[in-house]
Amino acid sequence: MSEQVVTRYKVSERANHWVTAISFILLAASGLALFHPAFFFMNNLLGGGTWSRILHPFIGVVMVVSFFIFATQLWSQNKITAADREWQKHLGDILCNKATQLPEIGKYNIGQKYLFWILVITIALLLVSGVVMWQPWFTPIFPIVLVRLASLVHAIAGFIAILAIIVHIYSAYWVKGSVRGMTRGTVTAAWAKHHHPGWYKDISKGNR
Amino acid sequence: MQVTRRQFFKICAAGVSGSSLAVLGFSPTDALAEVRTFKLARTTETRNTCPYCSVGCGILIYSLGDKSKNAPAEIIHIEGDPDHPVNRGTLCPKGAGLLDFVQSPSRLKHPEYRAPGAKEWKRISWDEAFTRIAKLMKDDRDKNFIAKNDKGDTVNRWVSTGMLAASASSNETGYLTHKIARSLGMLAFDNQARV
Amino acid sequence: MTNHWVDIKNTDLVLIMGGNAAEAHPCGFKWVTEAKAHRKAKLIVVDPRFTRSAAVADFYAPIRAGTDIAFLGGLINYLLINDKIQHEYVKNYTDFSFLVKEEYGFEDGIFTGYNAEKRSYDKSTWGYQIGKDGFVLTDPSLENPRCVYRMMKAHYSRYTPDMVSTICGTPKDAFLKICAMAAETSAPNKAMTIMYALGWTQHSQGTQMIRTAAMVQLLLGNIGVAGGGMNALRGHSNIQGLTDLGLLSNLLPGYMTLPSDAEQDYKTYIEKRAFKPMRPGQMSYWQNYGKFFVSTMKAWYGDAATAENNWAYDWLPKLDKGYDILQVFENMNNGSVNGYICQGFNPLAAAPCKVKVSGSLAKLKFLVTIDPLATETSEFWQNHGEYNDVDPTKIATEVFRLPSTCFAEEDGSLVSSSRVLQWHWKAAEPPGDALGDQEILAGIFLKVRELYKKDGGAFPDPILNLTWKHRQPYSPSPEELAKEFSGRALKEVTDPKDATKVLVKAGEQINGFGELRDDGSTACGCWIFAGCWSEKGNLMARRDNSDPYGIGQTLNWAFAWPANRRILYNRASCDPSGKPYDPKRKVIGWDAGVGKWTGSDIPDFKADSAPEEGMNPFIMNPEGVARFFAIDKMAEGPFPEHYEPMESPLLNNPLHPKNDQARANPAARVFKGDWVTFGKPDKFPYVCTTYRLTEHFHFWTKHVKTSAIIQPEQFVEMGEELAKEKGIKSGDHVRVKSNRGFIVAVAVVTKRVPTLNVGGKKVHTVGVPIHWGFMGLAKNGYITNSLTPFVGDANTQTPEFKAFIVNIEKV
Amino acid sequence: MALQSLDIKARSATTTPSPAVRGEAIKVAKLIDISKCIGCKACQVACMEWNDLRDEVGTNAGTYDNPRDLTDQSWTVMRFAEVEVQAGKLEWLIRKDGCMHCADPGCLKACPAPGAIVQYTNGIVDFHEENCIGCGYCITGCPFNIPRISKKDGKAYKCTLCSDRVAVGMEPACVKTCPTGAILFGSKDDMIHHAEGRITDLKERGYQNAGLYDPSGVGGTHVMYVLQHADQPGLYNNLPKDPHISPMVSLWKGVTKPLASFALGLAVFAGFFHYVTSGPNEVKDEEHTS
Repeated sequence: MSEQVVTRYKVSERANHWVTAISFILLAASGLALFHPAFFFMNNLLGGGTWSRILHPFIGVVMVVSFFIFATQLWSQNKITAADREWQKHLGDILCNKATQLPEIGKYNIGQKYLFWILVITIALLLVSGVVMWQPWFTPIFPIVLVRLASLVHAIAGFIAILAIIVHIYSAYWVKGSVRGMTRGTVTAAWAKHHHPGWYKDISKGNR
Repeated sequence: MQVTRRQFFKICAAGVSGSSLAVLGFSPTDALAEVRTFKLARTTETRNTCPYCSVGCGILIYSLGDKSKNAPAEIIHIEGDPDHPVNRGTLCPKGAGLLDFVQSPSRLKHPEYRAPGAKEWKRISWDEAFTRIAKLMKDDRDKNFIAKNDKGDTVNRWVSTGMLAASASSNETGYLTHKIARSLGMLAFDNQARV
Repeated sequence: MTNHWVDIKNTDLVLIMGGNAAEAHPCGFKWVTEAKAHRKAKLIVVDPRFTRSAAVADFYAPIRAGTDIAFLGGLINYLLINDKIQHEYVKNYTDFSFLVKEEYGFEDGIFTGYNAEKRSYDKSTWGYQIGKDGFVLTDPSLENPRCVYRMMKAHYSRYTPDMVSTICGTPKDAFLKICAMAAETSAPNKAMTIMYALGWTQHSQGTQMIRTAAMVQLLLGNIGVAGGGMNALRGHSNIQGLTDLGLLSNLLPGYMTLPSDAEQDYKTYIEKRAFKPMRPGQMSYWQNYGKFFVSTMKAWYGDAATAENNWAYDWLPKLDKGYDILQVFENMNNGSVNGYICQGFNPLAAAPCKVKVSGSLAKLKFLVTIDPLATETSEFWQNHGEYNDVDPTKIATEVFRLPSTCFAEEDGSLVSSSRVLQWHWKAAEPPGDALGDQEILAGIFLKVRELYKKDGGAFPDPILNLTWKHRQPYSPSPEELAKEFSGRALKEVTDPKDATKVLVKAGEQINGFGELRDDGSTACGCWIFAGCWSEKGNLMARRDNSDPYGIGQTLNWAFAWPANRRILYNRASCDPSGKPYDPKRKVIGWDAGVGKWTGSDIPDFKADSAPEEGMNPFIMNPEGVARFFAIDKMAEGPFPEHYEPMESPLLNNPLHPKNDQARANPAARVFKGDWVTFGKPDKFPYVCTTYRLTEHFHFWTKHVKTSAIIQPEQFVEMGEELAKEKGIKSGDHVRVKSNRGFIVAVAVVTKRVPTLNVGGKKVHTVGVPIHWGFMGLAKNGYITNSLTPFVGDANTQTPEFKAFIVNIEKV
Repeated sequence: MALQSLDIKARSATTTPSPAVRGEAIKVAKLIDISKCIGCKACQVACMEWNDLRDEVGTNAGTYDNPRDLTDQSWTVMRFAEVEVQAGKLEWLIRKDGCMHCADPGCLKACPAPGAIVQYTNGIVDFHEENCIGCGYCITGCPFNIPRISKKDGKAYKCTLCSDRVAVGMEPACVKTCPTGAILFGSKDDMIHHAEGRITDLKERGYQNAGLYDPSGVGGTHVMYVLQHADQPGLYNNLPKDPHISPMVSLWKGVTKPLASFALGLAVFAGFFHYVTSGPNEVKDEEHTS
């Protein structure tokens, strides 16, 4: 019996996601390497400390570009609705795999939307603060106080982003059947009906 | 691709142990620090005096090599002579930069000649230079030497060629210069005492 | 320097005036900071600019450039009026009590005997009254109105604090404060040192500025004592040595002088210089002139100098006038000079009025430069754009540029400002084909000699007979030359008191000038250096820096002339009975037990002359004492008088407002064509002064990367008030113009160049450092001497670089 | 030169203690007596000469300050200030600027590259460019704005206090050359003692507020100043009155670092435990079939 599948992400969306994701991993690794000596070994991913320092900002630019293209594609679907808030009240049950009576949510649940907005904000902050910290090109232009502030902001924003991404990755892993949405672009209809009934309804209508 | 529960455990365990080792400082790029190698260790030290002003500071010149036949000395560093009673090892900004005087790109390396009306220098040999200068000097001296003045007094002077002597040259050079200048009858003879 | 660098640590008060020791001689200036640290000494700086010396001074006072005689004359007046003088010292060791000729006089700025047309004096009235015994008449009671003390007091009574302030622009209270500080050192156990340099020499009345300061020091009893003295901070590393060796137009080695045209007779030449004592019992050391002269001629001409030919006296060129650098460029400009040899000298940059120098060089037939570096002079014919805008095709001079070694590539000795001859050793070979100076000189001279030997020519005798006993004739060694000027016995030299006692054997190096003879038995190239290389070896290379008395004499470090003395006139550090004025800083003292003068230094005195014999400390003077009244030794008068610089912002001399003759130095030489090159204050209202910066040395260090980095670009300094008037901000480019040329440079607007109130008139100063040119690593710039006037000091012809007038504008 | 691990007190981006924390060694210090400084820049040249540095030949900007600022090639510069503390009494205060060798070095604290910055037991804070990655964090960490990144190799440079000379028992090049003795070098105790004598002398000469600059905010420094006006360090071209590592840097490189690392670890662990305890969130089979 062939499984009934629905398309969740177009090729362009998937490509953007993975460019962003791969960039993010490299950035997180090299960023963490500079954040705490415990992670310094992760520099080797980019060829050592100096190469990490050189490449990190360029990869950052790649990620920012791909992320914001991706983000504009998803923008309208990430507005938080009343149903989302209702859904949020059941978060405890959801986490315990016990939820039953849930409101109909659309393509994204509120957790995903939070992730979206967190990343929009943190990546914007990382961009701005990152430019200020970018040695040896831009830093000399800025007063040191600003560079210090930027370093702090960059660290905090990076921390929040990484934390969010850890939750994101785990959620993808935890919610079985999600990963294929971003790899193959399709999810099972059952998955869609179960996790995003509102969305499923919409696309079902459209299909017909 | 599905990761089994068992595989997931393994990945997490590796990650945890890796990061905890790192937290303990076990970082793969750990390198010990060392200071820069002391650059004078086996250089040759020569005592000299600063050629600039008349404080006459003692200096130590450090050159590469041990002056053995096959290793021409190259001066790599100059600093003050701590034994010298006046400067006691100190040097002013000029003295401290003496190395760059010795090694200046403006140092002249070959005798050069500029012909009348020429726009460029021409490299010549020492012998050519000495021969031509001696000829010019003798011609002028023979022509303009004043043995007696209008009154008939013996004056033996040559004032149509002059010389300015170097006040940074050694006494030995100065003495020799004076001897030669006066033997030629020169009076138009001065040094930097005034400027 | 009468004293020496390290001795400055023994002082109680330092006056830096006419110099900027911290910038020009930082390592010597260290001893000022030592005196401050260990003796609680105070430092006073008087300068038109708040210099880096002033930055560490206890007290700074501004002064208008070129008015130092007024300031110091005012100080003399203060000391005399307030009786702040070292009485015993001036009474015994100076000409205080000497009587001046009745005919001598001074009226409205002019001394007796002036010839306005020749701009010179007949000095016959400038002298002491001589008694029937041939000695000077004195009045120890100091009552006689013709005694030097009273004459001097009257002369300087015009220099009141108000007058000083009117002329110098120095605030009156600042002037009086400095007077009071200096006056404290009239106490016998207090000393002040004066440190000066080109800020005094480079004026049309520079020598008299120095004299005035020396008079202050004599009044205070500060000459000859530890921590005192008149300390000329010489410029180049061996300018002292070259002066000692007599490399000036009119000198022979050891401050002997060349004969003039009139001195045809050898005997009168010697007698005129071998001064007889002018007071009873005095040494008058120049009595030995003949010994020094004959020994020099023996060193130069060896066997060819004989008693019969007056030791080759006629071979010496005789002077019809002085041929200082200004005179020579004047002659060159007139077309009477054909050849010029510049050995380590860059006159295009260093001599005044660049336009005249450049034009003069272009009239030469040949120019030879010998230098380790590519100088501006060697390329005077080359077009370097705005900085040297000439057309090479129109310049017919043949130019030779010969590369020489630098200090690091040669052995030899230099004389520091402390008069210490120090040996240095070669560390490396020179670059390329460069040769040592001695090899270059030998190369040229031996070629000339060869031509004379072969072809004959004008008076070849001195050339052919010049001693040249070098083992390598084309490379005379420094050791051989040093031994030659130190001197050796040609025959056995015996003690004059005991002919059986041999002092030096024939062929041996002599021990000192006391062993020189005028019978041809000794040869010595420079008598004041005698003994620097004796049979004990090369004393200039000694390196024992021990200082057993703790006052910094280090007698076993190298060799000081004369006779290894470190403090000149040191007999004056003791009272007439031979006891040191300050036992804590004993230089020498009379030791009756051994019948000798002993102490931390070599006595500058007859070592066994007991105080009772009455010999006085200034043994080089025939009077035995120091002179306040200069008799006939100075060109413009026996007492220094303030005259305005040749170019000044004032139209007359405030001391003699009605006498135009006494506006500027009446005896300063001005060449005919140069009067028109002087500017007037209506067009050039600002005082300009040129100077050196600590980051650079003359025109060398623009070739040195480190110096180019720390002071890269030409600039001029001006006060905030002037800058505001002219709309100039720091960093702007400005044009500075004099009547002779202009320069363009960056403006440094600073509080450090104060605007002065000179007799109710605001006077602004513009300061211009000299170090830039069109060759080297630093940013190219204009030759500062494009601005300076072609006039010099009346005695030495040192150009007036320190005070002239300019205008400025923003470009 | 031998490895210096026994002489190292602290090392950047290293979480374990260095060997030298076990005991005390003699601390060295450079004392710069501004009241004796004539601003001759001999120290700048000696530094350039010894350390083989040659900056660009610059321009004059209307001051005596050249080079105009610290660079990777200029590890020390003179900063000139004309001030009138007392009306009518001009003072030309000239401060030799360069690394202060803080006892609590902000650069070292901020540096993420292990061993790129070390502090020796004698107090010298040294950069080791072979470990430097060129991130510039040392600049943000430094309360005195000293380190500079080279445009050529992208690494950070500053005064080493001539660690190579001190290691063989010599004084730093700038100290040796200083013509007026305005720069001294010795044990920190001796330098403080010497400074006390200088301050007494300055007070006698009318500088009532003379004092030593050894700011406690950075744990004291191994380069200290004698100031004529210790009450107003700002007169000396903005020498900070009470320097300390910026709170932003302390926050970022202080407690944040381990806490945030811990939080990230915790997040991973939380996921792991959640998975273990709650199991995956799967769509039930019946939903597939329905």
